[in-house]
Amino acid sequence: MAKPKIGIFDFACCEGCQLQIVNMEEDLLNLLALVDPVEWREAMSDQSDHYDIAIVEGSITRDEDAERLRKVRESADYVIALGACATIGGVNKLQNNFAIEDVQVMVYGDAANMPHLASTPAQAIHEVVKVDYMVHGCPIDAHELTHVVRCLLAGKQPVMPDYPVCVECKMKENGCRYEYGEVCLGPVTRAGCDARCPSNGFWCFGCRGYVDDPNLEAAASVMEQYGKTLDDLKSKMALFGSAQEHKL
Amino acid sequence: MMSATELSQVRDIYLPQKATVTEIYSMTETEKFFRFHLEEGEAFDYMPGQFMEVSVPGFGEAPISISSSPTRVDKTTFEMVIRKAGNVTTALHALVPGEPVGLRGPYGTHFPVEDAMKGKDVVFVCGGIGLVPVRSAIHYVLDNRDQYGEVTILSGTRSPEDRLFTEELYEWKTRSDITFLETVDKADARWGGTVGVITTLLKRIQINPANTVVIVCGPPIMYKFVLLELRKLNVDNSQIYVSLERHMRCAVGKCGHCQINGLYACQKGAVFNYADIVDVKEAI
Amino acid sequence: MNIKRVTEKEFAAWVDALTPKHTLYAPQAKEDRFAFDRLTAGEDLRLDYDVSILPPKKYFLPQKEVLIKFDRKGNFESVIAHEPFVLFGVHPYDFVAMDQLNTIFEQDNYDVHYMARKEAATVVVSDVQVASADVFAGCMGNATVEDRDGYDVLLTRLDDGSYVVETRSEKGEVLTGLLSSAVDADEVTLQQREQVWNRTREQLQKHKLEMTPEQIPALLDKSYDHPLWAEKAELCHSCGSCNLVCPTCYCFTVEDELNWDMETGQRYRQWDGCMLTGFATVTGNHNFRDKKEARYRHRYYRKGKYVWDMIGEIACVGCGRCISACTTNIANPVEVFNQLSEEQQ
Amino acid sequence: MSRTVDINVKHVTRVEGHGNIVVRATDGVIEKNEWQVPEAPRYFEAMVVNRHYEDIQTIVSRICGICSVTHSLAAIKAVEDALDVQISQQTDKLRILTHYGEQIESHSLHVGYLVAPDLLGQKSVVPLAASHPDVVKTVIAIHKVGNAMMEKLAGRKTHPVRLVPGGFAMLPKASDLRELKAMLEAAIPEAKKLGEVVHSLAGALPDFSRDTEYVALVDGESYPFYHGQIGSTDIDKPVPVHDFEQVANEYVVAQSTAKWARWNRDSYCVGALARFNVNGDYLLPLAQETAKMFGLERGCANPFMNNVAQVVEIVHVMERSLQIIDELLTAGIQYERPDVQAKAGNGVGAVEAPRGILFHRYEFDDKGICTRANICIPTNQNHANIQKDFEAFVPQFIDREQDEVRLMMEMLVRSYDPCISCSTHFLNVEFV
Ligand SMILES: Cc1cc2nc3c(=O)[nH]c(=O)nc-3n(C[C@H](O)[C@H](O)[C@H](O)COP(=O)(O)OP(=O)(O)OC[C@H]3O[C@@H](n4cnc5c(N)ncnc54)[C@H](O)[C@@H]3O)c2cc1C
Ligand code: SF4
Ligand code: SF4
Ligand code: SF4
Repeated sequence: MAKPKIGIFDFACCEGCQLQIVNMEEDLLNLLALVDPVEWREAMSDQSDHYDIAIVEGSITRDEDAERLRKVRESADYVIALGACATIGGVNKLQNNFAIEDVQVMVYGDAANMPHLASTPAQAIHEVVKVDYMVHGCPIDAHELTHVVRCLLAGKQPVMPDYPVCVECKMKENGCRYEYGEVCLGPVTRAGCDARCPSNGFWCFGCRGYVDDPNLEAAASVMEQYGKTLDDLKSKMALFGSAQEHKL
Repeated sequence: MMSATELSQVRDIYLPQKATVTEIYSMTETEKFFRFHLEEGEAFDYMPGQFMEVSVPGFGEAPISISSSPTRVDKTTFEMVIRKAGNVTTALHALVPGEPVGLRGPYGTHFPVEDAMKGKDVVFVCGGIGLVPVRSAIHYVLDNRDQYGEVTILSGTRSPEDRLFTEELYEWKTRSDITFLETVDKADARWGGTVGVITTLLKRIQINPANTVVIVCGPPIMYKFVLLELRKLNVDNSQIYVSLERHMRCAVGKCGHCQINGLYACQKGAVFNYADIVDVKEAI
Repeated sequence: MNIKRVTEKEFAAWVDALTPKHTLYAPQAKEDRFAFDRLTAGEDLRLDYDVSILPPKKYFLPQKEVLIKFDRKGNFESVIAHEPFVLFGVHPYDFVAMDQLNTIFEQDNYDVHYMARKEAATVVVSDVQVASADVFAGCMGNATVEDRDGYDVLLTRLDDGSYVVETRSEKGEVLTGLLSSAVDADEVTLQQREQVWNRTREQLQKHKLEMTPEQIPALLDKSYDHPLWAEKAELCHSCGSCNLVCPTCYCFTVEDELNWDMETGQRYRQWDGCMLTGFATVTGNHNFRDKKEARYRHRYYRKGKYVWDMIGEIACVGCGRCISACTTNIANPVEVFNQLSEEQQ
Repeated sequence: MSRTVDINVKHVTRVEGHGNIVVRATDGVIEKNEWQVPEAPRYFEAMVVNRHYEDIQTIVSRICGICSVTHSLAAIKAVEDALDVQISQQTDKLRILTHYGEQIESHSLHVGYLVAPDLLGQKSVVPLAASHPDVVKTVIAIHKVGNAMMEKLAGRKTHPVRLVPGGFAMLPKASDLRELKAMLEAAIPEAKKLGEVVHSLAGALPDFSRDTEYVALVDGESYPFYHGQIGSTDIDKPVPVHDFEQVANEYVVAQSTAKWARWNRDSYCVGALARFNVNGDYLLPLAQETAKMFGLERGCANPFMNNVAQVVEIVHVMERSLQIIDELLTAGIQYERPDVQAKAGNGVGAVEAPRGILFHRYEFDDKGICTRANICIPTNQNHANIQKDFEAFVPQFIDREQDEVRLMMEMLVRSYDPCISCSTHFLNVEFV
């Protein structure tokens, strides 16, 4: 691919994943040597109507956003979902635990019915359009994004790990959070983050989504042994788990 | 303790040698034929049934069987047939003549063309891409035809379009000093031959079990059925050789991926005497 | 070669003298656990560690290691590290494990990447001062290593805080040469050391193996179809923690990566684990060990039989790391072997 | 022939989140002149309901990637307030240091990546990197220090994980602090350089002033970001943070998914310029010097000077960070683990986000489960002020070229460093 045109788009999210691109500092210049950003609202004023690669951040929470996303999809050869909001719905899906009308009243009170506040349950990008590649994480790791971009440029399929975070956590030589009496989602969460949270003394809250075949029963069965309850586990899984805790 | 200079003399088992693609063409929709030529350095001594690690820099390495026979090409040339399956093989398919690859090897055991097969009747049973490594042994045997007894080649593919080396198949078919039988799982309008899985061919041949060596190579599911048929034909397990594929990352007995129970397939295989693995539970 | 008795103070001064001269990797506190890390100040040394989170094998077989540099024109070049370093304070069971890996990486196909590190290392073994919660090296015959070879210095702390420092090789002498002022160990000292060893062998049995280690291969020979594998594996996350913390595990994967220039890159190897779901998967998604119980069983066979068949050693040294690492509590080798043996009778 | 101006900037670029500018005028008569916020609404106050106290900061950090440390800290302070948790001095200092990291990161991002292109006549930092590589390198050097502080202290650049109720999930090592110290020392000259660049371009900032109320945290002895009560240029006696709802009177307007706020006047302003106007006397020497260089004095009512105040603040927090690091190194890092017990309670946390004062309030039941939340965000507090600025600013140059009008208005919006995705949720709605 000759210097591909890249567009970066954001939907409901904190824009922290885009920020990781800016945070690449000098490496950003390396990236710019390989790709040609033609649209990136947060950082530049230009716009375009074709993209070799569209990088999409955020969840879809309104019909008009779904429409905008479809347009992006139509104008792009590859779509990369960037970060947890885009790949699994992220924290946005917490709102799906409530009826949308209730959430609106909770937040906007009497104004909840104003038309411009209309919204739908949060969806990940792939629930609306076809996604070619996912860069997981909340926020993403810029190295992973650039790895994916470099692979795509080389014509190589980037390999996404399907083993749990524990693998990387062990390699980082951490004491396991369970030994501290905490509930960690590492054993069921897809690796690729270098176990960032456990390596900083914090349990894994599952921002990369689950491995293909998570053993949730195993996770549940050991709660008592650590002085925890099933509800403790469920409440951790609820944070990024796209309501998968309901499977337990 | 070895000094730095001493260590630098030691051969790095992971270091590929540069080679060039000298020929490449499509054989089927998913398989391409390759001829690689070693650029410099030593020639690799190899025997039929062995494999090499083929590198495309940036994409990785894959174990690939040598399909040519040392009786036909010099030891700096290797013919291979590669199925497009993932990153490395897709990158290989994208190469054009003159482009570089890396080669290291040869690795693994080989078909007993120089020992157990000598003087015996030989039956080759090949399923699909399993023909690729066996072709090396077939060439070897045909080039030393007088040293073996009856030679029978059985080949099965999914469909007529999946047939590899069609010209050679035609040549084998027309040779009078060997028996060649072929079948496809699913025929098309032009196919006039046998239809059915490979075991149907086994039922059609006569063998002298005491004096026959059987070589089996094909996809994982093929082995069970073929071996069952061979048992019916009273072929002793020690007369049967199978070539088994496993996930490999190093091909030098370290990485652990290819282990079949305790056996490293890259070292004790890929060609196994069936008697040695009949009790190895993960083998077949 | 020589055995010295070194006072606590002399010992500390010795370590202080070593740190600026050598690249030392030694056990240190990591939060409230212990890990081997570069030692820059003698006061950070913690020879009273119970167990390091990862075994010191990481210095011979790093978590991720570049093997080859390449460019896309087909030039390949080996990357081999051989900067000398001192592995200081290795526990006996970890030394036994290292020794095993040395054999495996040396024999058949000499792995120059591993061996270069091994050759560059000076290994200082330190007898265990504090037993970890799950250690059972005492049952495996690996609580002490006085009758083994292959390391350079052996440290044993006596009850009064002084150390017996035994130099076992020329490499070791380079380090212990700085201890010239210390006295040679007398008969009494050696007896005291003997007592420490006896005690250690007793203490490092937090789990009790109901057989001798040499009986394990035969036991496994008979246990392939035992229901235990499926029962235990039910709770397995396929998380590989038990593999990754194990001093005798050495499986790895190899990958290529391209640099920013898209022209050059490197081939690296990285730890892998046979407990991970895709470990034995080949093209076409055929997984030769697709059931959890098959992977679970494989690990125990690796530990108790396959390596034994290869080099005549049990590939479990009794460090107990896998026991603590497994969040669902199913990775205890002693429990598995005992249960298999009970149910054989 | 009548002359019309018809500006419809859908989604102002180079700001965080989605905001629109709509101006319509015929022959100099302004018919419409609006700052609109159409960002997709997010429902954080609902999302934290039913969640455990120890998960609150993890959730609300995701309100905003650019000020995730600030949101985490506000939430943690509120939780600790509700649960009566005492924290150590070490924790306090480390948190302030982390928070400074975010001020440096966010301010340099804003001034360097988002505003500098305007001042240097470029459309974004991408061509700027080619046209003014030195400027971009300076910005990167400063930006990196801010990120390094957050990464070393909070575990990550964005969405901290070490910041938890009761203290730190993991403590930095002394060597980490020494590394940061060296980085900061090297960065102060870079910060001065940035000040000089901005100063040389300050002439490009429009000369526009509109008197308004400025609101910031005050403690009467320093230039606070993390502690303090609510102060204002309009009143003398500060208001306790527990009463923040009396200050930030929020109301919904049709042009925005985010709400507006007012206190002693129709609108008020928060952010770097507000902090400077309220606390400017407490700046450390180097920062004082920097302010002087720009001629920035308390009482400045030019919103464009917010960019300058940000540069001054970068210098101030760098100076202060060095002092704190020395204090921590002298005392030595003590190993401690957070100790928090669940109980029922209601707590408030107030901290200064880079773009202004931020309030979080939570209520917990006796199991530590959140039952109610209220979050009041700086950009919300500024929206009304931006609209009032529009109303005063636009008539002054409505007869100019439309493109020029549009650029000036975009620059005005950008000068506030609005964080729009933050601002799309609130409680206690009141209709106008
Ligand atoms: C001894 C031996 C001889 C072989 N001979 C031939 C041959 O002559 N022609 C031919 O086309 N293929 C042959 N193969 C298979 C070939 O090696 C694989 O198809 C190839 O490695 C896939 O690599 P890839 O990078 O293209 O796919 P990848 O992208 O690596 O992988 C596709 C999938 O296959 C798995 N995989 C990885 N490595 C291997 C591996 N070594 N073997 C099987 N699966 C793997 C991956 O985990 C993944 O799930 C042989 C394999 C072995 C072990
Ligand atoms: S801390 Fe979490 S990720 Fe790490 S090993 Fe333990 S369970 Fe796995
Ligand atoms: S199997 Fe477990 S106890 Fe044995 S050596 Fe490995 S980690 Fe240690
Ligand atoms: S540590 Fe436990 S759960 Fe993880 S793979 Fe090993 S046995 Fe399974």
